[in-house]
Amino acid sequence: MDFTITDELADVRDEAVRWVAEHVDPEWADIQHRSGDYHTPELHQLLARDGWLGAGWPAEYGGRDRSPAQAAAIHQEIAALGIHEDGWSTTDMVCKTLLHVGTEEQKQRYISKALAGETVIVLGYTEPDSGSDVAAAKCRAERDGEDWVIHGQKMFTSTAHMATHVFLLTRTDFEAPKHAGLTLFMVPLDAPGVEIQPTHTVGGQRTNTTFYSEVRVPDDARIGEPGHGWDVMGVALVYERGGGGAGRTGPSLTDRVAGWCRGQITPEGTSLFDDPTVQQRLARIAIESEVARLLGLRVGWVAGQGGMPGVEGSMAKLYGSEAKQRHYSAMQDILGAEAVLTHGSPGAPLAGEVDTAFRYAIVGTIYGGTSEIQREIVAQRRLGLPRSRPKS
Amino acid sequence: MDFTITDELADVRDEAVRWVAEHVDPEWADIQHRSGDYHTPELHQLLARDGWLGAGWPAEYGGRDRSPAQAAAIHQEIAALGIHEDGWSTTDMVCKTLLHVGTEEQKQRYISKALAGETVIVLGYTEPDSGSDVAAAKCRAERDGEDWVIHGQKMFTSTAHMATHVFLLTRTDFEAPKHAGLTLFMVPLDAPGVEIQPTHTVGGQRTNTTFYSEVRVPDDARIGEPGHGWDVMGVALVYERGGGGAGRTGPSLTDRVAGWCRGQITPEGTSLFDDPTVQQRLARIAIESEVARLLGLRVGWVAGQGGMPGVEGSMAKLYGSEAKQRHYSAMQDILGAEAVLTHGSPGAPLAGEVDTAFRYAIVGTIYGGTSEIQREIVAQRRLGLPRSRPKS
Amino acid sequence: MDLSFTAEQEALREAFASLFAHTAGTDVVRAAEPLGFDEKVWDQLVRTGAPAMAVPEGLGGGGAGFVDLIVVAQELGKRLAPAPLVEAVVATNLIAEAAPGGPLLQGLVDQDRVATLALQPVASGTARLVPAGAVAEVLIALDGDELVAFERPAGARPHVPSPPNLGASPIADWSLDGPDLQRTVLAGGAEARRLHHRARAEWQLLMAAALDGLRSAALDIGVEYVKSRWAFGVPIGWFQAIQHRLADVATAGEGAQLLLYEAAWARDTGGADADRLAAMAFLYQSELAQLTTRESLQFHGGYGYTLEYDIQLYFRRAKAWPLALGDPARLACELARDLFAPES
Amino acid sequence: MDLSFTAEQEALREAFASLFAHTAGTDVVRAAEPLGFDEKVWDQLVRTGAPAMAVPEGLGGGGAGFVDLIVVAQELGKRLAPAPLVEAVVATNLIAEAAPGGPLLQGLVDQDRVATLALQPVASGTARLVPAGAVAEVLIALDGDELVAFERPAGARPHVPSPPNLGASPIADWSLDGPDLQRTVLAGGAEARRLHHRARAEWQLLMAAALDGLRSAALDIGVEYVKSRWAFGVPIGWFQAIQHRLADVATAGEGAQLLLYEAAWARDTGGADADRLAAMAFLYQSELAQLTTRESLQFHGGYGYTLEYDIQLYFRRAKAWPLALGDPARLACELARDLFAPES
Repeated sequence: MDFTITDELADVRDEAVRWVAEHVDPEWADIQHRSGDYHTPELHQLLARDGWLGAGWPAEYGGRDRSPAQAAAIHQEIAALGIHEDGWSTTDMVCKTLLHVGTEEQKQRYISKALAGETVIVLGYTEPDSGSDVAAAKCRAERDGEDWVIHGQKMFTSTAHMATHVFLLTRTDFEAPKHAGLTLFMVPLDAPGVEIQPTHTVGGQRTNTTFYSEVRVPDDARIGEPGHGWDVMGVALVYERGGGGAGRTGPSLTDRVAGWCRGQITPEGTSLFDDPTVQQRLARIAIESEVARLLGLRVGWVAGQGGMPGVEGSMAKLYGSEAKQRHYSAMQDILGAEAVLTHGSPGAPLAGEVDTAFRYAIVGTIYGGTSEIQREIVAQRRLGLPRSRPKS
Repeated sequence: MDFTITDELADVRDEAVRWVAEHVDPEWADIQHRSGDYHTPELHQLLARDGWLGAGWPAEYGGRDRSPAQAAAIHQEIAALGIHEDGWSTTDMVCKTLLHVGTEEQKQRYISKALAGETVIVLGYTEPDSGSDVAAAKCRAERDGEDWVIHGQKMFTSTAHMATHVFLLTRTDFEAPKHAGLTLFMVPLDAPGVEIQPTHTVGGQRTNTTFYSEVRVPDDARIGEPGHGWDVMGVALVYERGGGGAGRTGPSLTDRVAGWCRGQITPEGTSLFDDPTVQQRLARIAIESEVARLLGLRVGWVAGQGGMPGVEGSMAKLYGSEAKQRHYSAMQDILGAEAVLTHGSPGAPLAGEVDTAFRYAIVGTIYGGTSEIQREIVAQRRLGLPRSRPKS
Repeated sequence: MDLSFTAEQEALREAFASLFAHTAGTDVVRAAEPLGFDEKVWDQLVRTGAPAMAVPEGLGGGGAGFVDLIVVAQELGKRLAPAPLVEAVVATNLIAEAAPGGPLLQGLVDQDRVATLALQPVASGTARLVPAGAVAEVLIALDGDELVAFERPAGARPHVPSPPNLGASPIADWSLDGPDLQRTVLAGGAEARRLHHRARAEWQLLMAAALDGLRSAALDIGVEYVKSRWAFGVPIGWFQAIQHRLADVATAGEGAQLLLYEAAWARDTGGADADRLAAMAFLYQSELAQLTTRESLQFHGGYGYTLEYDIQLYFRRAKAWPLALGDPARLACELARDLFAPES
Repeated sequence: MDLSFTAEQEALREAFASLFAHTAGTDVVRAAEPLGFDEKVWDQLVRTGAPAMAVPEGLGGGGAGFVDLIVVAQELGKRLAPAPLVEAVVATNLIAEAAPGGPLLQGLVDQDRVATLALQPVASGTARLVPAGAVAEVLIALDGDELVAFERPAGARPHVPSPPNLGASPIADWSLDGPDLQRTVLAGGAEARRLHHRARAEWQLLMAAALDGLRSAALDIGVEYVKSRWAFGVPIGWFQAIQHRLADVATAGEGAQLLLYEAAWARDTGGADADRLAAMAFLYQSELAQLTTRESLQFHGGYGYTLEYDIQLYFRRAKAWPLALGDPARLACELARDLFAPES
């Protein structure tokens, strides 16, 4: 038993900090916050130029002779500034999937351009009528000679308006059982018939609804065999979940709320932190946050042991996302009337960070598999309870 | 809108108090607590003798010229002493059912003896393999000439060891759909082939498992038509739920816990009640108790308006029973280490009442339809959501 | 006990339900963000006499009781109508009691001026984050030992900048030293504190009603959604986990509503418990509004997170509206002391 | 990070799982009520050296660490074994540190005497509701400024009457003025407080482990029950509401277990956080043990309420065991001050 968290990136952290200090404009965090675009093309280009996107990839697909550890450290430093790299994370995930299931020609074509920063790939899985039931996708791809012709609509295609390709889940067989008629394509977003409409969210991010009307792609844009889309997605999903590594840690939001309370003087003349109801809530948040952290670390540990941390990932995601919602709501109560002030409001406690976290946490129990889906996974795979879905 | 609770029994309360003072031994509460028998035959006989069991019933079935209001007030006074009348409540319920569905001869036979205190009737619905799914009963009754022969087993036949009859749910048709093959019988508990075994509970009550082996009853012990048992039970169930009336109210357990806290001095030299975490919990208990009280009162109000408070009854039962479990558990925390001391332990805070309430509350979310069943009723009848049970 | 509304109250509900349906659709609610105020909705309310509806008829008001008021506030809450009726009613009632003959009341009864109440005492010359503070011309605040009405000249709203906030409410700070504010003392000493405490209890009661409307509308939205949204071959309302969680919030919600009604009735009948019941109703509705909107949003899946769907409008306000009074734990402690250890 | 146990620890688990399976079936647990002590189980534990297993080998103990200890405590908790091992280990460790050379320790290492700890300071000459107080010969208590060992002559257990209680635990008051008690001062002043505080943290850690065992066993019982119990034509574990609630307690339970392991590891490695982590693990395991046993009991339907089924044994202890330390809210506040506003 050992809970020491070794910083595997310790050796390269200084260099990463230097690169980031030199190239990254901290203002980008604010720009992302205001625009809702969680992708900064300028940053993406810089990372590509200096070879950080290609770090650790095979040279034959455009990989660069750069230390993957240092690349990881750079991404951590960027995240620590509050700058998102949503465009890179979906691109990275799709490229990893291609490594497993793509043809040699596809790997050459797509991966090298992605690592060079020339293409950005986003995900097109969810549809208006299929959320948790991803396999119910109706977006249709029909064979037409050497091509495929695609019709349909996707929801939550985040970063699509700044990307070049969408990794698109389609149905190519309407006769086959639900999970057996799916096929994935790499569709250029500038293809005729593609339309992108913005969707704005409570957390401030922009996402998109994408429409596909007689969109024609050649057969070599097909990823994996026709009808094997479910398995291809399975490969990709492994990369979507996964636990948090060590990362950079500073004082947690809980620490900062506690600090804020220590500095507030109540009408009775005592520190707000002296209120036992405040203490009790902070203790609970601290405990549950530690539990969430440990469940997350376990995912990485199981993976490191060569295991497939499926249920562990579901547990970490379920617990962590639900806990966060409770925590930020309790923090707002503690902050009191001023808690409603958003980022940028004058006098907002902790610069509105709790409000931002509260808004952002809403989606945590939904995206990447809702809490209800995670509970089902835990019940069935961990506890061995019977499948309770209706047959369909 | 009017929340005045008029004590409809105000006029007769003094007389009731006098009758109870003269005839009821307060020790019976302790005796019940120790023995787990929630029926005191001596009391039952006294009530019968003085006509209180027959109050309000038609004279032709043994009803007596006694004020039903005063009878109700007497039962309330008895309850206020902590004395249960489980034997009477099941007898009363079955007799009311007989009034609706019994033959004239059955009403004459069963009701008059019950009101005279000569018979005590208990319920035999639940089986080892049928809890929430009452209609899955397998206890078998087969026609044999003029008689029926019964084989089977029932669980939770409370008071059976002190009663004369059981109102027994049987299956008379194994071919019919589940709900259409049931029939009820009035079975004498001293009939050959009946066996009664005690089952003890966490709350201290004794209940029973009853066994029926070749128990023979004449056809006139059958209540309702063969195969119509589900409807007959429906009549009875209306009497089982129902909201609390005004009743006698003294200081609530919450009040007494608060009072106890006011009297406790913490190591810091302040009153335990001054602890805001105590205050916060007591406030929550007070609020939820008031909500539970109002949901209960509403049941009576709807019924008084001529409505059938089915969903309202489910809501009151669901909310109240779940809230009580939370409340007693929180009270135990507030009482601290001494909270574990049971009724009768030296130094038990509030004479162990919180412990008693905590134990008793466990069953509240189970008996008379589990919380899960109540939620289903609310979801389907109030919210109009589809039936989600598997077909069976 | 009687849980029914009078025919007049039913008519009142109909009338305001219809008024809000016509003036305050969710398009209007969205368009009114971030300020959270729509001049047209407010004008309509003024025309019905709603802000002064509880002022005695002899003073030009409607002479209504609190059961009537909560009916209106529930309907407002259901539509999230962007108009500070709760604050206006409370402030107007207060002025009608403290200064029944003055021009202050006349200005509120006849005109479209907005009056509001500072829920917390003034500190350092500022009334912090006053609800409806950005659009109000009249503010009543407890300033030291005095209950004071501050009036500002009329002008285009917002009069005072409103900081961006979660509930898109026209909250704002009032700096009370400015030369343009007319200061009228309404009461002093114990009377000032009593009046402010009562007004704060009335605000809790009406806010509880608004939250009840919000809560019940959010439940309806959720129930409708799970009936119409299909997954795995069934409407998602088929799933038992969803059913049970909706049943729980529906059950607690009906109980919370009864508590609200009891609190309003107690206020109307001068019950000794009226303030306590108002606090209880407020605390419980706050909590349930948050839980109900959260569940409803969750069952919307990804859509719940988009600005396009209405449920987020409800979700944000369920958290933000009650926070105007500060940390609910402090109020709960106050309530417990009041219930179990009253200062005699 | 390494979440695995050593082969020795796995063997230890096996050994104690087997010991408890053979000596402490639920028939034994039932028979030991209401006292909550079984002489045979205790003898077996003494024979394995468990009470002194964390005492340094040089002092005749087993030299084990806390990760080893929690393995044993988990197995004890799973079986609800009626033996005060948690208290005995904590008291023995304390004596080993404070009085390593004395006869007191020798008596504990070699014999079947039970030692225990008063979790609260002595008040009015009485140690109130001492865990294992009814069966212990040695009590360590903080008496004013001194940490004192009180010894009573051996004799038939219980030595001190145990009041009937929810958890059927051998709790008892010790009146400390009696002439038959031998009083040995172990430490005074700051050292006394430090030692007592540490012992109390160790008790929390080992109790958290016992609760973890209790909790996980109760979950297993519930899961097995809902798989085997049929209703409406399916095992009741088919119902989604049951699945989701069990998934929630299973998930939180695995997290709580990780927290327990981290706390034990921190104790073994001298981590500065060790006391805080012990409190965290204790508070969280307490809460989850209650929730898990409650859910499991609920899904038993009427059977859950009968003394016949085992789940009630777990349910009662889940509430009673942690209450020995008093109101968890007070401990939570203590923890928060320790975490966020440490006295420097």
